[in-house]
Amino acid sequence: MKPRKVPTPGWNFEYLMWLFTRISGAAMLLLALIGFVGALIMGARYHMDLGTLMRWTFFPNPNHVLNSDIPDIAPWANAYWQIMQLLLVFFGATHGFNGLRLVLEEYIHSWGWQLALRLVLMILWLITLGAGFFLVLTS
Amino acid sequence: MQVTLKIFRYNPETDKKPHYETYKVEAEPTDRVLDLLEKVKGEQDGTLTFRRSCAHGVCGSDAMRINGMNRLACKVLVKDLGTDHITIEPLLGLPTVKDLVVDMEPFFEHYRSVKPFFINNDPPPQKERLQSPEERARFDDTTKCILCAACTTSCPSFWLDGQYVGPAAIVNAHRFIFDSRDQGAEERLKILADQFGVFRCHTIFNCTLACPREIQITKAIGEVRKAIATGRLD
Amino acid sequence: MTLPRRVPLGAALRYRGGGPMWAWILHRISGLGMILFIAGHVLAGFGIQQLGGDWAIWYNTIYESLYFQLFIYFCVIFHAVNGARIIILDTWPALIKFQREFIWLEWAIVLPVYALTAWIMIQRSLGG
Amino acid sequence: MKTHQYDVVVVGAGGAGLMAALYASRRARTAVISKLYPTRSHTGAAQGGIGAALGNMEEDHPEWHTYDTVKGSDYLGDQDAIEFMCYQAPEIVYELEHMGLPFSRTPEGLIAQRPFGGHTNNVTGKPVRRACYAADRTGHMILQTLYQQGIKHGLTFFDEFQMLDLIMVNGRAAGVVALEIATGEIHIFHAKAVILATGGWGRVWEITSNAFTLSGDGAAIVLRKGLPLQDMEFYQFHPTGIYKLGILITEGVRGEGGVLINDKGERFMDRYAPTVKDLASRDVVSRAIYIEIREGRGINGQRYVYLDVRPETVNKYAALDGRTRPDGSPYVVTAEELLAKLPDIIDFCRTYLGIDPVTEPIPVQPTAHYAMGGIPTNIKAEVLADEKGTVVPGLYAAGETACVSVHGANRLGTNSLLDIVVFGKQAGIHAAEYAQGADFEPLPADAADFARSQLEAIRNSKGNERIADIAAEMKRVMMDHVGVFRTEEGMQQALEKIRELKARFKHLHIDDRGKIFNTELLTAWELSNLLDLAEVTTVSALARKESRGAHSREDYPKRDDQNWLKHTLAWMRENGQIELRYKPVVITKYQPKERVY
Ligand SMILES: Cc1cc2nc3c(=O)[nH]c(=O)nc-3n(C[C@H](O)[C@H](O)[C@H](O)COP(=O)(O)OP(=O)(O)OC[C@H]3O[C@@H](n4cnc5c(N)ncnc54)[C@H](O)[C@@H]3O)c2cc1C
Ligand code: HEM
Ligand code: SF4
Ligand code: F3S
Ligand code: FES
Repeated sequence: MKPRKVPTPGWNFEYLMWLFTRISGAAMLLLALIGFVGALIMGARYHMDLGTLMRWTFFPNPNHVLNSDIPDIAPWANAYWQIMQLLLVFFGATHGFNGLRLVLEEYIHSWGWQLALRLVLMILWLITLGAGFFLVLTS
Repeated sequence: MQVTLKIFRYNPETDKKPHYETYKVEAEPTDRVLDLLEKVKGEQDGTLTFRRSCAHGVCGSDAMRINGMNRLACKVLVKDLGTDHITIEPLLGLPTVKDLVVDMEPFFEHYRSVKPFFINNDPPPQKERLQSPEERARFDDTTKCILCAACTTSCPSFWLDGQYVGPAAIVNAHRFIFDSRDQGAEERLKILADQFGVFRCHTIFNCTLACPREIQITKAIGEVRKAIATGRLD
Repeated sequence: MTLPRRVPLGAALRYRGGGPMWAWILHRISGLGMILFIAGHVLAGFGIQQLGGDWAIWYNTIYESLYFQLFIYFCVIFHAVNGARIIILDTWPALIKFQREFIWLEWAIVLPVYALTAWIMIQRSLGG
Repeated sequence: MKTHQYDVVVVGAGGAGLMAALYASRRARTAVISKLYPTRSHTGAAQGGIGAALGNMEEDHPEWHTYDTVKGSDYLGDQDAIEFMCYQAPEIVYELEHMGLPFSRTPEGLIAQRPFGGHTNNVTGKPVRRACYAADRTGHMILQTLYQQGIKHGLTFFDEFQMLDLIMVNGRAAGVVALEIATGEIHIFHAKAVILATGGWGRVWEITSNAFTLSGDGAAIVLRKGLPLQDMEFYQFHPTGIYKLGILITEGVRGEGGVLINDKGERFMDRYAPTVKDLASRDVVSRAIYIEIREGRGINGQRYVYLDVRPETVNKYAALDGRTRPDGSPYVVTAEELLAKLPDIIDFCRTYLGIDPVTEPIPVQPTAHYAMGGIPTNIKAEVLADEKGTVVPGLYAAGETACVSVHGANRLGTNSLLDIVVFGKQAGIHAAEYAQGADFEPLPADAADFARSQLEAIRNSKGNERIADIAAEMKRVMMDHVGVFRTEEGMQQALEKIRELKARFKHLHIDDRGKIFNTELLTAWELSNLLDLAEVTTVSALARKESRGAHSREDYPKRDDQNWLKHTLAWMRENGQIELRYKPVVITKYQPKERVY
């Protein structure tokens, strides 16, 4: 008997976005965990309130935790945390906008509108990414 | 005991809008809900319209919403519901034709779209194609489907967008994709990887809870998705 | 002549699905909540920093309010835990036979964590 | 009114109809009309298996299958037809397998087989494993597989179209009149050949394994067209239906070792069929249960006995019988094994009885199950017009509605699924062949008038007779007097009752006078079919003064080959009178002898 054929995982948009959603979800969990632990190690328990802790967890940027009473935040602004932030921004924005697309497409059934929607979301996504990256890199 | 039935009614020839009607019937705790419907139709109101055939859960005619959940009327006993107030409504997400009867065409269209038939273009042997009991067991669960539509019409994803092929179609594709004798897995997986295929499933489980054949539908969908993602059947 | 197939929201919500159906609804709400919050937040941050727009400050005051914060924390915690559940089930379909247990486990994680968070937040906000 | 034209029109989409359509469509434009979505046909309810002497488990031969079927039929089956079917069996089972049917498998990967009542090793007389099965869902798998093939080959389906009448022109079939249930519109299907595969009519009786929709439409329509029905007195009662509900518990349960137990805890089949015991043929077992009940040995004096398939009971009696596995080891079952082989049965018991068959016995009683009689046909599935074998050109019948006759006075389990695929295939092949050489008969202008007038009469009927009441009275009287045991007096009573009900039928109370999905109207129309069939059954049974197979008369307890080794043909004349004539049984190899199990 011939071996049964299965398509090799292809460049199918729906499949890739589905996969990306899972991977980015898992990645964000991991990044958040690292950020959270990182913040604690750095003394967040004594110097930050919960909101600030969370801000650090999800966006480990010294500017972002300005209103904490950490004495000296300058050393935190290193490349390591910047990469963490970039990844988080990228995953979060992409995962989120794709999620938004999925949700809206379930309500919009005409092709034309779906296309328009994708364009609008794409633009918003790029702007958000741009703004996010800008914030990370300039602070 | 006396049971109160609240039934969704809609007659396209006379009604602009659907309404509910209430009937009281005498029932045994072991009566099927289908028996009560027959009783109402036979004794009180001959216009009440619903589908039924086998009366024991093997033909898939009488899927409907019973107390808010998709069930086969012939497979729910009064005592299983734990109340003497029973609300009966048609399936969601398919057009209602009359009372509890819905138009099944969109459902079967999706079913047909996944090539739900055996594909093997090799010349068959003299006798049977061999298959081990383990290979046979691999897809046993999904061979049980009776196309009652309880699953697809319980799926919020399908409610939102009727273009989603729905769990029943995926179940029937699964039945062949995992059959060791079949060679059509590639075609089917391509169809199911499409925008309205398996990735529309959000693991909501309503389908699995509704299936009167107790098919592990969400699991089957997961296995199909995994086959698409990994390019392997195991 | 037939009734349309569209499912009204009321009917959809009255459907007696199981725990996973509610989890999905919350997942959707929380996902949307977060993306709107974060996109807004990033844009507002950018706005304050670069443009100094009033709208950005106005937006900031809304989401810094306690109620909004409480909502967003719920979104984050629930979405993360539920997302993890979905990823696990999608990766290992064989585990689906424990789906009920997964739902229990999920709430067993979400509720205490959220309760603690909310408690701390309310304490802090009362304390000033 | 819409008119369609097809070379071949198949009515019914159960196993027989679908098989016929698959074959007809290879050579002719074919349409299938069915009042149910095809997958809801009652073929899907069949559980136990399809008989074929594959010999996958142990020695077996089509010849043995032939002999068992002849014997099972109480020598009323036509032996040429039986031989044809049993020799076709292995080939057609392989054909189904090649279509993808998921049979259960042996460890070697072959199609698995189990024992069934009446199927024996002709040398030893012991049960032989001949029923090819897919768990206890064999019919479901056959129906699904054939429907899937129908989709694959692009068959044209008219789903939820109910045939109301057959169009006959110059003594030939010219099409059918059907109602589109969803709209209430009448359609005419103009055809060169018509295949009827509309299934049985178990709904004549109160306790039945049959679906609500099995109302014998095809047979009743043929009867009204002035054509005869054959052997209507032979109606099979399956011994094990769930008490009161009639839901079938497959013979496969006894095949796996289940035994029948009376109130005293006796395995009473020992007394009635000392060799094969619980696996004797159905008429024998049904009568045994009836006698036990009548003699007060029903459970707690009620009208049922126990079917016991608890592993401990199975193993105890298997040891007493000396039953062994194919490898010679003693036959021992476990609860898990039963769960795997009989999942649906166990589910039925849990759902409807709230009991678990592996820990509790199942209350059962005989249930009306299968029509051995029906529209007379020959081996090519051509419908016959009289006792001389005159063929009705262009008209074919197959499946339970037809009578070839391979089942004679009593059908063996697993032979019906075989019958529907074998003769469904024949019908398809021959109808297509006929259609290729024939022209369309011109349609008469009034083709749909009779059907329409029948419906209008019901729709406009003014009275206070409830459909459900008439149906209930018919079922009760048929169950009591034209059931497992029959007497002259009882059947006379039944006949009078049915005639009274037919008169009352003219004064129906109808609530729904609409067009769209008017199931009340159709239920009433189906009831008129059931009443006609009940009457023909009773008249045929009254005339036959002997006991043979399923027809068991207390006033004539012996089989009488001298006078009654012949088929009954019954006509319904214009004035409503029923006329009976007879035709000989085809006997080739096996001379009738006494039937003991
Ligand atoms: C519970 C049960 C278990 C059984 N188990 C076994 C078994 O194990 N082995 C075995 O060999 N046999 C078994 N049998 C018997 C066997 O299943 C049936 O005899 C056989 O399936 C009949 O098939 P069919 O194609 O003739 O009719 P069906 O499958 O009954 O189909 C009838 C078709 O005709 C259509 N129809 C009817 N009237 C009309 C109309 N007026 N207009 C249009 N369409 C119409 C219906 O829609 C349906 O599609 C069992 C039967 C029952 C009830
Ligand atoms: C913390 C880690 C996160 C995990 C583990 C996670 C996981 C997931 C998963 C698995 C899905 C797919 C659900 C489905 O297919 O039904 C999903 C959807 C979604 N996520 Fe996340 N996510 C996370 C963070 C986020 C963040 C930060 C946002 C917002 C920016 C977000 C927004 C969304 C949206 C909008 C959806 C679509 C919802 C839907 O389709 O119903 N997620 N998430
Ligand atoms: S999978 Fe279950 S619920 Fe869905 S159609 Fe099949 S039997 Fe019905
Ligand atoms: S309900 Fe729907 S979303 Fe998936 S798990 Fe079932 S198909
Ligand atoms: S009537 Fe057949 S499934 Fe309920």
